[in-house]
Amino acid sequence: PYEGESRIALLNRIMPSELLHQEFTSLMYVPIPDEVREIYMRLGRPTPLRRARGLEKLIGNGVKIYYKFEGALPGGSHKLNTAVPQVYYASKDGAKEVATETGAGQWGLAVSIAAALIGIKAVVFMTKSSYLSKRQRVMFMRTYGAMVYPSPSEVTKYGVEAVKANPNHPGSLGLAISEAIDYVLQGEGRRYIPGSVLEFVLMHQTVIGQEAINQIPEEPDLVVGCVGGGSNFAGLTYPFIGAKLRGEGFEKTRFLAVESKAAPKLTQGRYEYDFPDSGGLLPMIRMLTLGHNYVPPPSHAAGLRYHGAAPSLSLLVKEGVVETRAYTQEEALEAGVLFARSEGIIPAPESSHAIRAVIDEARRMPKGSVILFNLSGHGLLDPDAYEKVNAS
Amino acid sequence: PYEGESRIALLNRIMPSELLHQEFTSLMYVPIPDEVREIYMRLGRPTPLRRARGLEKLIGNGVKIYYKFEGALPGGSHKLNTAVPQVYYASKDGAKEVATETGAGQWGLAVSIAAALIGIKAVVFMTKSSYLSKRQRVMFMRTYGAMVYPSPSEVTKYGVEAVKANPNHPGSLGLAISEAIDYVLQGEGRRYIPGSVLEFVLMHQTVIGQEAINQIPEEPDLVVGCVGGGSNFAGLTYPFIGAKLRGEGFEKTRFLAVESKAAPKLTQGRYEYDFPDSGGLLPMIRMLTLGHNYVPPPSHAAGLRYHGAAPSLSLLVKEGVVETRAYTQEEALEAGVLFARSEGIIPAPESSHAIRAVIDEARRMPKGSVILFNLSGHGLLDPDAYEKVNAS
Amino acid sequence: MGISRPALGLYLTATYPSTKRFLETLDKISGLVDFLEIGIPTRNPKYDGPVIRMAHQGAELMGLNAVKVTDDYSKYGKVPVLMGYISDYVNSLNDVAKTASDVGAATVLFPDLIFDYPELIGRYIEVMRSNGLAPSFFISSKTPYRLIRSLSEQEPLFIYLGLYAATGIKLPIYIEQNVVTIRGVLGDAFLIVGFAVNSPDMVRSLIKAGADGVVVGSAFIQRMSDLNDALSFLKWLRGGLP
Amino acid sequence: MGISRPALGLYLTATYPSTKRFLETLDKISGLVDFLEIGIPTRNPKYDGPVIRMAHQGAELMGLNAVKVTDDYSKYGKVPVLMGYISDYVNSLNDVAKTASDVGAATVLFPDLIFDYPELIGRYIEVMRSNGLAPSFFISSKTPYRLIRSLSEQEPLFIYLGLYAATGIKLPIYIEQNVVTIRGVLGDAFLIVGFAVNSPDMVRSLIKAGADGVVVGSAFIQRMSDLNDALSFLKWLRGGLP
Repeated sequence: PYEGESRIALLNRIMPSELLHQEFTSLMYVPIPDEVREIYMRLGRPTPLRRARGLEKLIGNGVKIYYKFEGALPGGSHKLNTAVPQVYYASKDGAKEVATETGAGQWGLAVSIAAALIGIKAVVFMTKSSYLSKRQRVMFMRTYGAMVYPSPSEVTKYGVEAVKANPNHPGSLGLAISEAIDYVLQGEGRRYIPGSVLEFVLMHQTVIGQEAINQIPEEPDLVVGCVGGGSNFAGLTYPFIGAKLRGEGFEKTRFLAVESKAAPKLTQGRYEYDFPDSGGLLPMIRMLTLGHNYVPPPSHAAGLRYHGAAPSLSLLVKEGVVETRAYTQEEALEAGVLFARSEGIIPAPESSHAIRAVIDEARRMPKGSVILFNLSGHGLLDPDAYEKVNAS
Repeated sequence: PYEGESRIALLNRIMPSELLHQEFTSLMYVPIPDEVREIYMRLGRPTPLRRARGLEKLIGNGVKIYYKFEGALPGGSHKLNTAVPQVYYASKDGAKEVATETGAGQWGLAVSIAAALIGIKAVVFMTKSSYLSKRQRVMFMRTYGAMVYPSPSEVTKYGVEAVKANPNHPGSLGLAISEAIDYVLQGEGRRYIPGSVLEFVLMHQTVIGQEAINQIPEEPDLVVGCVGGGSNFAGLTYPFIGAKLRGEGFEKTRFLAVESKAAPKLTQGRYEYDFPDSGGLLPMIRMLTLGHNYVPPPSHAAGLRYHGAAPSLSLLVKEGVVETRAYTQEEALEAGVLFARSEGIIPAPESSHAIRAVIDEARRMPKGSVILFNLSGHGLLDPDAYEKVNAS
Repeated sequence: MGISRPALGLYLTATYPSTKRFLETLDKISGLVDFLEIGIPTRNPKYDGPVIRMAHQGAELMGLNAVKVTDDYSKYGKVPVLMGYISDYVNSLNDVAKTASDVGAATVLFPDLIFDYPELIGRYIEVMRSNGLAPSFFISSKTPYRLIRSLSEQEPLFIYLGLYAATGIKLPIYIEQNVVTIRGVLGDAFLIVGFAVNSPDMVRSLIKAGADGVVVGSAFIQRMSDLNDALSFLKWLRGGLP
Repeated sequence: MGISRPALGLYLTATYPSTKRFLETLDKISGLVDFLEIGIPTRNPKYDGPVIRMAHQGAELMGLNAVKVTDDYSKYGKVPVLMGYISDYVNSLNDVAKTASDVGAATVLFPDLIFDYPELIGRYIEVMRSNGLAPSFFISSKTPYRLIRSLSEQEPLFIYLGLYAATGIKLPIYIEQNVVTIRGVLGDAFLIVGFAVNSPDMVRSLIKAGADGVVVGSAFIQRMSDLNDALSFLKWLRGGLP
């Protein structure tokens, strides 16, 4: 689809250089810069690892449940873990602006926060349908000082063409990516930063698991996370999986990746080379994918609607190291309500998928078993999701 | 106004007994029950005490600023600190339901969470105008399993009469209190619990200051909080004020209570006996008050619209132990935006009043001075407040 | 002139329900009480519950005139005490003290002194002393320890702890716990407790908790329509003293 | 039959831009390189950047036929290596190995073997050995350490580290850091590095970081329209060897 210069060569012009290095580094551990570490601490890292005693009591068979609460971060999700270093590296490149796309707005919000803290400008292309329905997130991004454009916008040729072709174009994540990249190529001092799928994004998120491995008082039998592109799941599990594969413990630990039936790439996708963006501007990667033109049905868990899973996660699934499961939105939100009432926290619709799996698994595990899951976000910015559940 | 039996005697029939004891206890310290302590820990206590390095840099004169982040609790405010023990004591009385009033919904949300965790029902009478405009909070209360009535409602005689007198009655906090109390008197196994002003509420909130006094690495020169009824301010400051008045440190520490110009009882109120509720159902208390019939202008900081301040706080102000300051909504929200952009957290409009005072005070304090303030809540459930700021 | 330990006291509102009946009651209770509190009738008995409010409203005379219907209360109870709201006498403190002295009272207790007029505490003590009276202080369970300690250093005749929020109305307060705590703060000062006392068991447990004296008011006044009934009640209560 | 240390290698796509010119180039580079990589022309050179893609498209012959235009590559470079995508030969591995053997190559390097066909690693080694060839492996900076170690235990002719994501395209990657790390993992195995090598400084710093051999491809092919220019470039590069 992309007929211009090499997609790989294009990366040089759009992405922060340190991130490209990280994508291809041979280091087993990449140091966190002091500046990023300080912001992590100011924003609430380490995040809490808590025991879900209320949920345990509800299940009632003596299975122990721990969760890592990434919703404790400002913006309410794990997205800040990678937004902060990405914006930091962009600023180290001398960038005055970072541009990105966002669907439901969780990633755009995280970038807006990181950019405010680091002192550069955030420009967010938000799919128009979300821009119109998720007014709060738009408003909060602006409160943080971000420039938010509905996509298709009038500021890039891709946006203008899309509107010309269809004046009521609702926008798509692929188009928003193309617009963000085009925006970056249009001017000096701009960098494009991505929210998921790329390996450095997953690597930044492993701060979650690095902390959890030190916080959890016992070896889990099962570690669970939800999967959009894979970053929150990988963030929690990779440090455990790494240790297990290296023979450094966790021999009996299972890993379960939970996705939405609205985008079931892990359970129904093909393992092949595909584009990470629907526009095909970025280099192809080998992953479990439903195809970059896959159009998912509407879901409140907008963060799980992505068509593919990160390459390393896809490989781990293919190799059988990571198990998979898909749930419907209703199954997930039902579990979300149970969690809210037993633990006091309204989970993000995305995280509710993980909770559903935790409940289902816990019910058939023996007494004394230990589960750890990632509560990747809270649901305070997703009232529409729960409105529906209450009505039913 | 209340012509029935003694208002004091009525307390026996509406409030959890342990709370009445706490209101009149002679103990200097009241132990926290293990059950409450466990829930506190599960919900995130101790809350973080953080250094606001971004805000410090913005002010730039070497003043150090710490804040206690109560918005880290589920529901996003300090209200849970007293909702949990109050619901707990109601359940110890054998109550199956707790009823309360709520204005903007922060208190109602906290009660809904506490009731879900403790396993009894919450019934919330929410002023009708807020019920219609704060749909998210209503929805989240219901997600936690609470029954939410717009007040005036059809389930109490006070509600029915109010609607009869004015079919478009917008509701008032006083009416909502009367409805909640009437609801409790109508049936068995019900208890009424209040969100602020009463001394046991302030006492429960001192968990904030007890933690802060252990967390802060140096003696503050200034401690700041915002005041609605006084509970979050007292919660943070009383342990410090107590120590100071007992000669156990903090000799040079000043205390500043910040209110909204929409309800300036601390700076313009009279110190006299007045009713805590506009309906006059509860016993009179001596406080700084604008009169129980005071109608504040609309404000996004709905939590600061109360007509009076808790008796002990009023006395401390009268005695000059606590200084006072009032700000307009615009002055406060401007500071809120500065804080969001420098610290990454969108503050509740109420807390923004404290932030405004912190900024103004910091600017005229010498280098090395230390300020501590209470970030009593985050603003993720107050998008309407910031919408206005962005537009300007 | 101290009060004996342990002591039972009685509160009456002067000239309620009539001067005659008030004097008759005084007559009959001699020997049944160790001290006597005479309320000065007022239009605004702010800390009182329904029974004593009614007694203020129903008194035949108002103010100090009501108190003066006898010239020596010590005839009826070993240690008489006048009780009034200082809000009524802010500008005539000396008149009250002189009246108290004239009618043989040992002190004037103002329940609202330290709550509503803390700035008058010094003047109050001075006026008491200059009229040959001892000061006495009313506190609540929430009065700061340091204030209680400084009051007890004034060698008061007694310190009176109101057990509840208003006279005659019980609330689920652990009053014994409060008495124990306040006793610990007070040192040797004479501690009187009252409000809603209505059984010998209650008298017993309050004395056991550390009170030196216990006062009954509403529960007696409620029974005054049948004076004999009221007197037997008082005797029954007295059985609670150790 | 090992490669000398340190070594400079050259990559050419067989029969590009024509059979004649390809053979002429081979002739001229003898003595200038320590080893030779001959690319088997393919329709889908998936890891290659624009220059080598163009070389595959512009080759006169396709597949193994292109390789067979000479019967002994060792005449031109001390150690010849065939290079192809295993995706083209999944069902004819033995044909490739036999061809390699016939034309005097020491190994066949499949860059996509461990990424896209890890299940064929065992079979690949077997086929190499049974045709008298040594195995060789292509890895990336992200290949797991344990996999690298197990590959190096197979006594490969060499292990080839691709420095960038595609041939001929530089990215801001700290390639020396990656070479140092991989060197540490590899032990004694012969380490060849390549992709976008275009200056003697780069050759020097890669050898210094731990590489045993460095390959040039795109930068040479780009210059082949003027063969003399290309040859001087190669000599210039060689100046980077210590």
